[in-house]
Amino acid sequence: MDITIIAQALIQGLMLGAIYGLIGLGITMVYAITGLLNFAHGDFMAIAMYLCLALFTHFNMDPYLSSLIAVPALFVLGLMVYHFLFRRVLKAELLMVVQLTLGMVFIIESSLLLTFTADYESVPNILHAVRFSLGPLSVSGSYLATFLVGGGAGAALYWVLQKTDLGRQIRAISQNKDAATLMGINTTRIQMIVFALAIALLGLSGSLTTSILTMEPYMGLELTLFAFIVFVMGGVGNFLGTLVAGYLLGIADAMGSLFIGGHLGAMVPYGLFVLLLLFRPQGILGAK
Amino acid sequence: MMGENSRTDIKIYLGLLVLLIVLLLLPTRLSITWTRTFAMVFLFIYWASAWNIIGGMAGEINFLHPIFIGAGAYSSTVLYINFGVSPWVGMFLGAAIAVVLGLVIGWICYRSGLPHLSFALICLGFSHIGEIIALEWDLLGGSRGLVIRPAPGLANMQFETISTYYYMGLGMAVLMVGICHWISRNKLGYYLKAIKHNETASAAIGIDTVRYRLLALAVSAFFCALGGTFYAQLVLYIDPHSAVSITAVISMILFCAIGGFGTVLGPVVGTLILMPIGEVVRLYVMTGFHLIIYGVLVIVVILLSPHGLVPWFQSRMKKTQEESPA
Amino acid sequence: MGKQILFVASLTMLLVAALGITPVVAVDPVKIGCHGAFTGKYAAYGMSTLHAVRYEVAKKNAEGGIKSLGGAKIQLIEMDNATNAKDSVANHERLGTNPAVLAVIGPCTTPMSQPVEPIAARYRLPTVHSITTLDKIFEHGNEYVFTVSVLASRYGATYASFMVAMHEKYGLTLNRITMAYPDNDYGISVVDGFKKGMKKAGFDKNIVLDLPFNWKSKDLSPIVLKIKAAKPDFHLQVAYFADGKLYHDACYNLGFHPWQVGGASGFNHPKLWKTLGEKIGGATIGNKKTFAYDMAAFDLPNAGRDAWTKGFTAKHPDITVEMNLLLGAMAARFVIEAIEKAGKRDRTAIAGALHSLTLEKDDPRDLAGTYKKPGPVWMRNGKPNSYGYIAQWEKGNGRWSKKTLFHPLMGMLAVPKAFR
Amino acid sequence: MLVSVQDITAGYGSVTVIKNISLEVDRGEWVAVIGGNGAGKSTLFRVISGLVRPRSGKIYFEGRELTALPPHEIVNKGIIQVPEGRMLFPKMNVIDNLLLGGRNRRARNNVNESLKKVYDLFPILEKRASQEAGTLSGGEQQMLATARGLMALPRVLLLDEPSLGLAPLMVREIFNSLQILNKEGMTILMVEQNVVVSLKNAERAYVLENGEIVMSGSSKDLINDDRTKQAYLGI
Repeated sequence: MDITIIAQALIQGLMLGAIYGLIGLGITMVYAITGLLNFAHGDFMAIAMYLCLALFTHFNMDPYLSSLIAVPALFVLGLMVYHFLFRRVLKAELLMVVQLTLGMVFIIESSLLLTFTADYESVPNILHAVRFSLGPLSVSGSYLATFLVGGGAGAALYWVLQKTDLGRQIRAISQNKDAATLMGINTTRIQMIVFALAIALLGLSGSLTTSILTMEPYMGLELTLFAFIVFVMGGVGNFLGTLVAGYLLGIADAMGSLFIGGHLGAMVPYGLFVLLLLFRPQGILGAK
Repeated sequence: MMGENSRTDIKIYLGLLVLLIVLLLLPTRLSITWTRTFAMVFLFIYWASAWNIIGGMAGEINFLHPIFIGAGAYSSTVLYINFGVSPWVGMFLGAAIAVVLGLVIGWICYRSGLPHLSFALICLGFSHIGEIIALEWDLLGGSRGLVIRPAPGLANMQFETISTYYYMGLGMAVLMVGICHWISRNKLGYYLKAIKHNETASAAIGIDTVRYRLLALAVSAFFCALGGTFYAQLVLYIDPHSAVSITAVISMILFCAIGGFGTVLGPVVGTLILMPIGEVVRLYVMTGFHLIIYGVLVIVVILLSPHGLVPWFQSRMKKTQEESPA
Repeated sequence: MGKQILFVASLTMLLVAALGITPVVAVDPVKIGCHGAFTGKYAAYGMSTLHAVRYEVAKKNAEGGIKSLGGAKIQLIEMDNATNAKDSVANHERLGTNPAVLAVIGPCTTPMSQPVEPIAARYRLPTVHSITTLDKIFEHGNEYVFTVSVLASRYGATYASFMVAMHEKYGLTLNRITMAYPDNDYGISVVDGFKKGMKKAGFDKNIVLDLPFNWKSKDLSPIVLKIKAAKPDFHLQVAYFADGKLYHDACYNLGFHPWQVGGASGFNHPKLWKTLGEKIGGATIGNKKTFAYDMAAFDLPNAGRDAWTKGFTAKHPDITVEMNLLLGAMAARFVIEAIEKAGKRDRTAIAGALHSLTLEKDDPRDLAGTYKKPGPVWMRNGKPNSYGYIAQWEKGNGRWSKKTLFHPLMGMLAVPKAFR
Repeated sequence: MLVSVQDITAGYGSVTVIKNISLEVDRGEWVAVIGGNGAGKSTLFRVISGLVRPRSGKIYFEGRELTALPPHEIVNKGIIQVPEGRMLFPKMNVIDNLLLGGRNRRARNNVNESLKKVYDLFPILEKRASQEAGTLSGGEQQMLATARGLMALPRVLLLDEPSLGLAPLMVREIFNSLQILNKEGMTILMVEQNVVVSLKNAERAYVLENGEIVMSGSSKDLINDDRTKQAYLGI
């Protein structure tokens, strides 16, 4: 096969991988600090995307502009969900938490269906029809924007964690929650903020991808599964690993459909995940 | 302590007996659709109980069951359609395949000591791969699925009246609950409980954790697969979307959660409450709304009684007994 | 005295009122079932059908109900199968065992339609699918199962005859033909029909790329890269809405605009422009070399459909009139007409009436405009007498619309833009 | 009284670990709670710090009730626990650990002075400042844990098993430092299994057995008590 085709598919895989990584980051944040597994993760992104859709249909607002509304809105939503639901199940069995979030999945998906109908939707943004070329290779503006923002969000997160007091508190809680409490850290507050930040990050991912992914009310669970896979592949709780795993999965996806195709090609990312986990259970960048 | 427990148990079993008699007489009063719905309810009690052995009792987030159900449904159906083999025979081949698959996947996963989440996801990965195999393999009908032409007869596991399916489903559910009860009172049940509570500690006191988890998984897989055949013969159609479906296992976990993970009666109570409610809402209130009701119910139950309804009920009964020593 | 008069008067009034009401009450309503995927993955299709069916039933009732049954009103029993086979079967059985239900519209889409076929036979329940395309369902010759949609194989045949016509009439080369399609029942059946058609014309050896893809994929760039690398003279693309959008996006990004014909909602859904954006849509499906398969030729004169659309839009301004909606309406119309024609509450008679329904050329009852051959709506083997069109997107009066070019029975109806 | 614990009962799930415990610590005092493994010493500390809610009973600090406060507020009042097993943040360097110690409301503005002070007390920590806490030796880790506690400017320091798992030499070094602190006026409440060391250093002690206080008194009296001798000192 022509090398430019492979290179082009590689680029496309990277772009797609940035989306997976961006969604996975939120899962990593929440897990690191609360130990919670949120199966409704992807559904919050669906909420953000439908919010952008509503703003587009009623006010003709560009999704990039809508992110200024979607991000704070999802932050507040995250605060509320944490305060009213998650806070109460922190000490429950893991399976119960899983079940609670699955309950949320049912509620969100059905509510989206009843509000927005099941029609497929997608909202073009200002960069959607812009194309950047380099020789025989090219990439779409909205993909590139997502790629850059994804990387930027990763870098910003890294900076916050390493250089700020909030970051130090977050790391402290993730390493030893009781000790962090004994340092006078208000763990409940920090957990709530981090959860809300993770949801707000989905607000960002949602507004960035309205032109790339096609919306439908049931899209959430699939996104969640991909986010989980990325999260585990990267090494549970490892931020950089999550991003890397996202890229890897995107590339596996692209290569699978380029070289194998069909349903068998779609099996490649899952196969990669299963193999990796069996031979390196701690993930790509996780420590043993 | 022991006496109190058995007194509570006797009350529960009396209640169950009454319920069973009511259920035995019910088809004479029910419309065909409700009879079918209840046949499905019993199948889900059966499946949820089978899942509960590995999921609830051993405390795993196990999503392998779509593979087991698919193995049962596809094996018997392919044998029946292509070679005329009776589903009564085919179901055991399906169950054997499910057990082998379960043991192989289980052995690979347990041996590497994966943490809960990784294990759950790897199960999902395998289930997804199973679905793709069903989609790709022409023998299994691909995405078009397999249609079983109706040919009622005992040998074909197809019945003229739905109430026969109803009684068969009821029998399977009772059998499964009995098996779960037996396991929970037995060495396997105690070991699983220990493993759920603390795997390292269980290994330290000499329980071969891998062996007992595999045993539980094999039992669970075996019975799930038999249920798969029953499903195929009830609906007379299977496709990857319905027979290797993650949604079905999510429902099973949901029913177990409402009733109480790891308890013998949890799956029964959860399924008997949720499925008929869902059906009524779906048919008479508002379509699409029943999932919202499911969601709200599960959240309310978990917030009010984090261990499910059956443990809550048991602790209530215990309390009233303590209060009135008579 | 006064009291007595009052008493007699009120008694008389009551009697008159009762007499006045009784004839209306006496006619039991006619029950029709409508079930399909109203929630779940395929809800978009199911809801389209339901909207149309509700509208048709309400209209018929407002016009005085079924006249041959003494003006009996129609009562619609709606049931959701949540896009899963087991609920679809349960629904169909529920409707089948209710003797008051005379016919059923739906369920739409193959995975829900296939399992109910034996049930329709068991309960002799006339079942009219709206957008069920799988040939296999109709090959058993089941007298009770119908569809108003074009069958998947006939989609493929139409693509083939269009390509051949382009070759013969306009000299388009067909040395390298490529095809990409979702590897599910629909995609595979369409391509089977296409290959058969090409074989008949002697072009089957020129198919250089046979590319099934996963339609749930999040990115189709690798697929487009492969097609591009095959350097097609003419490309066949089968796509649903979501993957269709991804396909067009990828084509635009990779600067690939081949001669191509495509089908299903990925090429003909009115919403495509909104989701793709003007620029990308214009560069790909709006270019001179792209053709779309359509089951409703909106630009061809069709008095029946125009009237219907007008009536429907007045009542539901927010619902887009598209193919699935029109097919749902047609299914409802045919069912109602068959009950009217049968004149009795008997399922077998209604099924017979459905079989005997005929359409003339340019029949106003044909909302989609796809029944161009005069004759019965349903052929002996249960297959519908329907054909789709090949259309081309054009911009005129500041908006994009489809211009019908080709019908398999009538040949080229207009000159493609590239040759004008 | 600086700290006054009254009638505390607490446990986990259906298990009761400590029953009706009362004890008091005065300003500047060094009080030890001694007892064997599983006697409930750590649970007692977790209750005082607010990590575990007591089933009944009350805790007062300077006459004000603490029992209903969240743990971080208790820290802000100056009740600082150095937990059992050190509970350092293993993937952070020494200085980050220390800074986290000094981030409560009272200590926040004095971080630089406190840092200087703990470096004076434990010079080795200054050398290891940029090393990850998880890579320190056991003794260094205990020093870091104590230093981290001191960074919080404690008004009462709760030490949970400071000698656990340390070589005798290291134990002596740690306790020397604690002596210095106590002389300077630091109030210390300590739980220890090492009865000899405890009684040698603390002024008073409580003896905890199976979750109940069975004896209390000055260290001198306890050392000479026959029962303590038999049960704990092995004489």
